[in-house]
Amino acid sequence: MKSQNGDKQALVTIEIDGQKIEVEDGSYVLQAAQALGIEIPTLCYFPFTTPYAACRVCVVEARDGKGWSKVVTSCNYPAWDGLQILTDTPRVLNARRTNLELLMSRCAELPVLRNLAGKLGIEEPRWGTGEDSCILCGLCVRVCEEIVGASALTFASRGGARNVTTPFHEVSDDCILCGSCASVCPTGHIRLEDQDGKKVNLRELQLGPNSAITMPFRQAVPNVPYINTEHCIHFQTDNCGICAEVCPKECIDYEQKDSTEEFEVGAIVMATGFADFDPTPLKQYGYGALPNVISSIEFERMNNAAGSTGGKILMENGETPGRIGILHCVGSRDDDHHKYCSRVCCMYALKFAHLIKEKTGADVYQFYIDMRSFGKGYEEFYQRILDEGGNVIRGKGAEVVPASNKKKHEGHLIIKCEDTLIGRYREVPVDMVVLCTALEARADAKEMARKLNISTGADGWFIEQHPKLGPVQTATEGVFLAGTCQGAKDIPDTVAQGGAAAAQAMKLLCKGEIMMDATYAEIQEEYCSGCRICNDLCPYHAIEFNDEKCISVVNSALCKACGTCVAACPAGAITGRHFTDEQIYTQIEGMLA
Amino acid sequence: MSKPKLAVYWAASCGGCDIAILDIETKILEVADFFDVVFWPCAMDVKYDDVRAMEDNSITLTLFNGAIRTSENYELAQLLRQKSVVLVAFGSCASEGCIPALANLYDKESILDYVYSQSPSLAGGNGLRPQTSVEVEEGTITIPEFWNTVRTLPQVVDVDYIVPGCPPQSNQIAAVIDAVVDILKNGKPLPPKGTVLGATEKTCCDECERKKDVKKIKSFKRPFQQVTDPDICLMEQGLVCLGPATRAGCGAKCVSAGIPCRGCYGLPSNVRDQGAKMVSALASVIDSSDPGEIAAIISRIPDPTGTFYRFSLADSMLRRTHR
Amino acid sequence: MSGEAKSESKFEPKIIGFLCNWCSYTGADLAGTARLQYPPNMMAIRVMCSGRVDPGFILDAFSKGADGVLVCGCHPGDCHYIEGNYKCMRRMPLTQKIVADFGIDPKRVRLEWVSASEGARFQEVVTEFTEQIRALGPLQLRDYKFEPEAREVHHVEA
Amino acid sequence: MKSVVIDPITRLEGHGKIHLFVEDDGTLANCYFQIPELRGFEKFCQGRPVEELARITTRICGVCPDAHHMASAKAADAVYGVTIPSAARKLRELMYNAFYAGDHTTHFFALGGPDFVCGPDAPKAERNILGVIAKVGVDAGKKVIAQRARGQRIIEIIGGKKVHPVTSVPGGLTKRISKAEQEEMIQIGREMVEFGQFTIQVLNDIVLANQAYVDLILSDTYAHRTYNMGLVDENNKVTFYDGRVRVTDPNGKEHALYEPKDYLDYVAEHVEPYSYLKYPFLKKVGWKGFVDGVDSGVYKASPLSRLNVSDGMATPLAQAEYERFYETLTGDRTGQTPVHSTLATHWARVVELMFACEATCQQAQDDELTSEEILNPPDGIVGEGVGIVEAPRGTLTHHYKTDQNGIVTEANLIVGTTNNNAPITMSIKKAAEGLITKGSEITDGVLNRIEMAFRAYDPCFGCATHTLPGGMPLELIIHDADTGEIVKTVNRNR
Repeated sequence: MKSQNGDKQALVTIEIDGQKIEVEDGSYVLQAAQALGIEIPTLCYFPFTTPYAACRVCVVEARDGKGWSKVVTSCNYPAWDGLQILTDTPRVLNARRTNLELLMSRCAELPVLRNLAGKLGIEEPRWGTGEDSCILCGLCVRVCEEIVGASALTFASRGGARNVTTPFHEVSDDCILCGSCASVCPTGHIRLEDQDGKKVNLRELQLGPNSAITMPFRQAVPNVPYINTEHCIHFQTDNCGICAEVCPKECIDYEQKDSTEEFEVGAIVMATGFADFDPTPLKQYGYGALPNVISSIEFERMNNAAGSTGGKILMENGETPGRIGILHCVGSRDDDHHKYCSRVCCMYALKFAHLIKEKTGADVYQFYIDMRSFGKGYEEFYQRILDEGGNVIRGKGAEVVPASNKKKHEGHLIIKCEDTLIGRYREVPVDMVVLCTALEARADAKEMARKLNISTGADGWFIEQHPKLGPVQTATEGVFLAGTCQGAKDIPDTVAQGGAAAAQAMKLLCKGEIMMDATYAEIQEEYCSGCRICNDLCPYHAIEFNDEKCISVVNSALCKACGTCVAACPAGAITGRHFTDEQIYTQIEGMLA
Repeated sequence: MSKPKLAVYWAASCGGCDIAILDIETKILEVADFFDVVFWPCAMDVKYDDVRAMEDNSITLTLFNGAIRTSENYELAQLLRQKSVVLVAFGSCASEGCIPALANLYDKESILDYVYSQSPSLAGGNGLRPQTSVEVEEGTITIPEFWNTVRTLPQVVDVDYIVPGCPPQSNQIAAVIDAVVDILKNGKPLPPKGTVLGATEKTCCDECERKKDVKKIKSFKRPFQQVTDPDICLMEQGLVCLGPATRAGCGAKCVSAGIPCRGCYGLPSNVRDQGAKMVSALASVIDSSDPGEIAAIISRIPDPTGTFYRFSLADSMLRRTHR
Repeated sequence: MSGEAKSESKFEPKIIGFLCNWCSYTGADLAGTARLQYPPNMMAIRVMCSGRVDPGFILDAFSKGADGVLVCGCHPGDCHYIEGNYKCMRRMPLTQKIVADFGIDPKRVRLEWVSASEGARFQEVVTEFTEQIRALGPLQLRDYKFEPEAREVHHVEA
Repeated sequence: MKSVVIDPITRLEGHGKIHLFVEDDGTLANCYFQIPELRGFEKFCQGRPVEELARITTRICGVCPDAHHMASAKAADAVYGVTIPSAARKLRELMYNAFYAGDHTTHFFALGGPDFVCGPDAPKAERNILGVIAKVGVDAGKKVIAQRARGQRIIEIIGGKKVHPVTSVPGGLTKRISKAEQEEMIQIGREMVEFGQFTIQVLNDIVLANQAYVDLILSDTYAHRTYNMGLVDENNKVTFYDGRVRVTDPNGKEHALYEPKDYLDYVAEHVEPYSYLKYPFLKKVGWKGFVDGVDSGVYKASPLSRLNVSDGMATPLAQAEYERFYETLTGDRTGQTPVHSTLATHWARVVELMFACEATCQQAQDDELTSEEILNPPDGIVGEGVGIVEAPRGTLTHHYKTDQNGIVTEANLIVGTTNNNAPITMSIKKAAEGLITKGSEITDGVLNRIEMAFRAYDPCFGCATHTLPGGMPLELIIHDADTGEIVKTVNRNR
């Protein structure tokens, strides 16, 4: 904890409400009290900034035990040896009430003040009730200056007109939009808004603010927090560093850098997964433009107890939605985007419906092309959802528009679609729309494929050696595929394929040797003179140059027997097994004989 | 016992092969000592009748250089085959046609026409052309027929061994002679028929001292267009070099002197057509995948056929122009 | 077959086709299973990749009596071996230059891209090429083989 | 009438054939000299890149590839209108002189030598290099072999390859010379000069000491009063690699002095139907048939003619020998009076050999030889060029025309021996007339003397006809023209 002036002080003994405690000479009474677990109300105290004693509700009575006594603000009253503090004498409580009432005369309706007033037994403040929401504690100003180091906020004017603002009441270029001021403001007076193209940093998905240091999610492996450097104040201004100060194990290391490690392995299992289709281009659904239009993964996140809302299903205004629409096949089964079916959406959409009912009782509307409930127990689950009263509409959602006249029950958004079962155009009002976005191949899949000399299909998924005979093998011996990097699939299939891939890899490792395809190229040492023409021709980098012998060598484990090097070898030193010159010339002769 | 008999004959050749034999220097005296040289027109006087008179297979070893260009060359080839136990196609002309076989890119008529009707220094073209048989007032005089196609020795008679090179390098000739002496003196077994003597199974690159790296050719250059780096592979410097598709044995003399190989030591054992193989190799390392750019890069190779088949045209798969 | 006389009317060209295993050969297969008729003049030789095709194969085919040579590979970018077909693409123009210098019409050599799914295209290519070769007529290799008896032998006196 | 065929002729590089018609009474009716082969280099040079011709035309002749390499390189320089760096020029010239030193040695001792070292009437078995060695001693024989090796070694150092050098390209050379290599060449140069002096010694002791031979030289049998042609430097001294072509008439008066590029104004070629080899003649004088004299365009281009057209040699020892040569044969040491005796060519060759050795020795010492500046890559292109060097067997002309890409569209070659085609024919006829007379017995000696007539030219019909040479035995067949049956066969056996 910070003491008044950083450096170490001699220890002194003070007594708070009869309990003795040793503290650094000059450290503040409030800190000592908090250490003893004695509650002293405060609004403007923040342990990392200089105490300012602005709100004055932290007053206590100080005595020397020899008759001297005085009411002081505990947040900035330094401890001295023999000091005695009393936190709930009538004199103290009186002072607190008076101070609180004075604050309320400025801004009465703040929950935080009302709350405190209740505790102190104040019915109505004596000097009227103000409408303001800022108690002028200036904590925001101090944080912005002392911690963020931006000094983008300041007090302006005097007396009644005094207020906290940015210089000249304009959006400040010094402001780094870190949101610290908002997060420390005791009254919620400061709100974050996007303005003049300045975007407020740090939203988790579309779901509102989050801190720059955070756990990825509850089940994350490794389950440790990470710093989002582009949003962390320290990485922008070199200030703050609060996390490092509070970490008892001193785990925070701002100097840490990414590093590349090399491993020698006998087999590689590719389980690089999929990427989530970005629905922004589908303007008709208003993703990113309309409030409460979120993607399925965002909904999952919201649902997660560890997520941004702690598992509550909420709209942006914090209310619970009454009607939720779920649009299937967003980006899937769509000629303009992905022709394939993403295979998982139907089922998780049904799961959403179930969870929503469970958590909020809201009405759920599913808009689907076909309900694909293949697989064990899936169809049964579908029936169950129908029994639970989930609404399913066969017809792809055509458009999502804001509701024109907001009568309460009508919700905020309208989903337009054609119900192909009843053959009617429908507009369904909802509060929230969930888009079941497609699974797609990762952007870097091609690059990875090149690295491992395996190939990707037109849609970017890695291609297996053979759909039936080599479903987890690849064109490269020893490289296997597991899960959605090979194609969209659900968890059971992914787990099954992962098992198969692992088994294949184990097979290699246990045997300690690999069975080769019999067709590959060989370089006959006695004929190779190391001209190195073949070296760069092999797409699989199977040809290496042996510097001592000055000859090229084919690594038959990598060779795929295309024969390009065989045709190119000017010395005829390379033989393409099963497609030798001898064989081909003989065929030519035979055919023309 | 009598000495083994040696014959050296030049058919359609430039004489370079014989000079190369003389270049084995004092070793030539050993040869004269070990062999009974029965026939060597360039060095001594002997006539056909002597050869005809010999028993079949009475000549132990015949080194036959020169290509088959006229019926006369052909007749000598047949005669020497008949008289020799071992007939060796000696040098590039005999084994693959060599540079004079570039004549196969034209036909007899166009050659005669140019030399006797077009050539700029001709005195007012009296239209005269040499004839195989001419009537002069005193009688008839003849000259042999000029063939339409240059042939290699193996194409017209059965050949036992080949000594490549234009000309074969003296050190290689010396080595071959040593080997022969060893066989004759110490009864060493003959190498299998068709063996290439005085060369190795590797290619020119094996003897080339230049540093070689992977090859990516963006543009071809001609030998005089740049001062080449003496230590780096000529092909990597954009020059068309046939070294990779040429049998080793010459000592890579040309390339080490900064001149790209043109393939005089002939094709390696596993190659059937030197030019085609070089086309395949060279084109493969062109650094482009755009048809237009590829065409542009290739157009920078002047006279591909005359280059890739500089020495091997007569022995190539297509042998001559078929226009 | 040098100089072998064939009457133009019923001249049936001999064509050697080099088909890559993954695209063109499969394409040919497809043409077959789809019962797509194409001329029997083309005799197919399967290679794993068009990159395996050595210009020597083409020259050899001509020297042994082929009237045309067709090389088929995967479309650029679709090569099963990533870029084997590009190597073929680089060799072909130079090969055609050489062929032309030997007095053979370069139109007798053709490179085509046929994918495994293009049975119909394969049929098209083969038919069209066969007709082109038919139009060019038989390839006559002049003075190719050595025929000593055909020559007036010059006798040295004595 | 009887028909006599000498086919072919030996101890020359190439292929020649002599056809004699003899009257029944044994006198000569007529004589035809034929070159029975051709291969058309000029034709297939078309379509080749001009820079490659320096390595293609070498295959015209494996005996003097260096001459073709140089002429071709110079023509190609001209085609690209480029001046080569002086270091490159010096290297080329050094290599060329070294080549001369070797080539003249070969001819003097191995080809022509037997005729006079051993003597014209020596037993045929001795009339070859071995006979020469026997006469001059085995050590001398080894000296000769060593001398050839020296020439070849310098060619290898500068030209990259002993037979068929490769390093000349338009703009200069592709191979630099190391200090060590120069040291070696300097040493070789010194040894060459010693050998040159040794050769002169042999000439004195064996040839000039032989009155019979001297008489032969002076005899009219082998004399032709023709024009002479040769390359001269700015001081009208004999030069081989580069210079202007000088032509003098039978009386030694200058007929022409021209730059290589103008050769077509001075030289033309005549065709006879019975030989593949054309007959060059002086255009301005004209073709009058196989006759000599001021009015006949026939000219010689040989060591002898080079001495005749020049005002001397550029090196001391050679100059001394030059003066002795003329003093002995014409009494005029300045050499203004030309020598016409064909057989004097051998002596002239020795003079040139001496010069070549001295020149090699001098030029090998030049500091500039090891310079890095050996190639001056051309930028533009002229599209036409003529290159002339003095080949051992006569003035060698390469003339190319190319397209803008440097691809040859036309090539014309007038090669060393070709120049002497007519004189050789005349020499043979004259010799035959002198030797085949009424009732005379045609002996091997007769044949040999006929051969000597042209052997003096050191003819290389390989070059001359751009044919593929094939030296063959000499034989003389006399058969009855009417019945065709063989009357008599004379031939050289060993």
